[in-house]
Amino acid sequence: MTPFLNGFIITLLFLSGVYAAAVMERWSVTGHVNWGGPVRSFLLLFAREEIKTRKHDKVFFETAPILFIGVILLTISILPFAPGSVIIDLGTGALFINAALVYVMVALLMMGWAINGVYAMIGGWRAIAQLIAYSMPVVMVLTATVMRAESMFLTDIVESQKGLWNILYQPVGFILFYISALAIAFLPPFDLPTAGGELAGGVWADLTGARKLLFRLGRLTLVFTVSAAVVVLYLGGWMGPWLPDFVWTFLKTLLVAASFFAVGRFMPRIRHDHLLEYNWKYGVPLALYNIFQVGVVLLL
Amino acid sequence: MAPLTQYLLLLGMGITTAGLVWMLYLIKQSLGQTLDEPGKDIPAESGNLAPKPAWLRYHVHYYGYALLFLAFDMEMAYMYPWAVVYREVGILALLDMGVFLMILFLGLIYTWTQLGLKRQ
Amino acid sequence: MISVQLILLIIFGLAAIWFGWRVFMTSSMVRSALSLLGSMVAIGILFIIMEAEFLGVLQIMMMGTEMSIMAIFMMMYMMDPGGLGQMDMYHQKNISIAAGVIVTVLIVGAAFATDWGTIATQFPGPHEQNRLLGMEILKRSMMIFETAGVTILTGMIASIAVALSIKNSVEK
Amino acid sequence: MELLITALIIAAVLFGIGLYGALSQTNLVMIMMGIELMLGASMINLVAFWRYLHPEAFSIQMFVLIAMTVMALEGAVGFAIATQRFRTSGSVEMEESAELKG
Repeated sequence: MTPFLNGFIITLLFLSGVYAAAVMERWSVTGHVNWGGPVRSFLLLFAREEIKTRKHDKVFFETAPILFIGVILLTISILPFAPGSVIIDLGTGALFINAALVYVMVALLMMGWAINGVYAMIGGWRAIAQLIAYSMPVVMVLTATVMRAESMFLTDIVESQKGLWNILYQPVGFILFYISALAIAFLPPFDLPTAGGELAGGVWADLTGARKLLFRLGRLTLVFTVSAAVVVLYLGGWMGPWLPDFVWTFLKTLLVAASFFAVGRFMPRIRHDHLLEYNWKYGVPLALYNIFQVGVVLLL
Repeated sequence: MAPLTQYLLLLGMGITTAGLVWMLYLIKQSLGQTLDEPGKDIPAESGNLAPKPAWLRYHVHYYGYALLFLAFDMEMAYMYPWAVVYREVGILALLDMGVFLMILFLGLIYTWTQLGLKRQ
Repeated sequence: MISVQLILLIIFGLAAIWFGWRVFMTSSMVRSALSLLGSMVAIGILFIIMEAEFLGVLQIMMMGTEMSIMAIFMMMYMMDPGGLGQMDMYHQKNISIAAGVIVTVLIVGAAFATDWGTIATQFPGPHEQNRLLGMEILKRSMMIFETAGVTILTGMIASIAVALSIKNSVEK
Repeated sequence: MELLITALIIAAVLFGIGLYGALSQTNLVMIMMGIELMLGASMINLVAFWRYLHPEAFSIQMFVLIAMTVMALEGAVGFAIATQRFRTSGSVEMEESAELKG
């Protein structure tokens, strides 16, 4: 494939994936599938006036949305859709995913501080609590996939799953990564920074207009990105019979994103101290066990 | 692709994103100004008007985890290169990292016994 | 010859210096913590530009968490984290400026005075680097790596013991 | 050559700023920020030496990892001391810590 066609296909897949995620998010809230909904809410937010809170921190108020959406786009650019269809195949891809997604939470902290409102500020700290909670298990399970592939190239990690997908090879790792992916994207059971019910919207509470639009768009992109990461790392990426390879990646990604939203519909929100406690008391030992298991199986 | 080209591409993507966001801001600005109404710019606080700026001293309840995390986090710096060569080296690598992780796990257990793993 | 690498090095070096300068020039605590984050990220990008990709990405990742934790600790301990009161938090300012300038000039002088010999042109690519670093950890620097583990354990125990002991004894 | 010199100059300036911060600030957490800047500058130097002088010596990269570890541990222990000082005396200003003098 020529690079131009390649980039075109990736952009198209990406845009349609984000649109589908938007439709699914509405479905997870209202229970109806409404294909025109995202367009309407886009126009609504685009036309709405921009209210800036009094005495906001100007620098962070302007840069936080850019940082938020920027790091997510950088992450999607290193995830492979098919052997040839990857914008940048980075030599430290598996680490880069983790490094970029840390900055999602930093952006939330910045925005929470910038607004100068109590709810937003508490939302910002909870973002860091969530980061502390999920970061360790994510790193450890990512290492286990790297161990199997003997390389940090994401394409190599997909190739290493040729015989057996990682979801079967390291089921504990998959479960931990799946839960952590929900926490990375701050989706409903773990939507502490932006909790609608108890924090009145948290970090997003006082945003209107373009900044709210950017955060909503960034969140949808983030959901698509982490689903794609789950597919690449655990569900065999582009592998599958009959269909072209990028179609397989896309379908699996949509399936994972749908499951994310479906889980959020039926789960109660978890308190941030409980999240920290469960992750450190059970998540870290389980991740260690996962590494040990993968290590022993690899040596046999 | 040469590594430096890749990094330039990443940089270009970042700059493009920033440019697009800036264009969005410009378009928004050209569409109209915000009306200046009393009480509009005060952050939401459950119906009341927030009396003071929110930049005060707060107690952050998870600082025990934060301290543990700062130290525990460093383990990943050694784990990634280790994972890349794991198969090549074999049983020696497993033992090495086993010892290393056991040492760190002792720290986790110590924190647990010192009641660090709860809301402070 | 002015290469792309040199231009990038200068741009991000200036960014690192500017952010580093902002750390001490603002009275808003969270701003200074996040400026330090900016400086550290710029240092990480410098590593990446110098083609030590693993170290660069690692630096960017570690500092993201570390500096945001620093920001929340700032909010816990400072009287005025927003910098609304414009408090003066300096002492011995002139001596410090003199020390900083003298040390900088000395190091720059040393950098210019030294004969650095030939510059290497051949170096391993990113993946090869990861592999070789892993080999270094497991073969030659194995004891250093285990010692680092013990150091981390010591740091963990020290910090937890210092931070929580009085609190626990009061609660019991 | 100019690449190496540039990197060294950047590191020198950062080191100077860090030293200025560590000496002039009265606040424990701000002093730690100065120290972290100095460590960051030394890491730039190490990476520049690795890349431009000895690309085959991976003990230099190992050294950078150790420096990063020191940075994180310095952060953890520093925050712990700050917590303790804040709990016992209600502030982290270092000028008020005169009772620590020998």
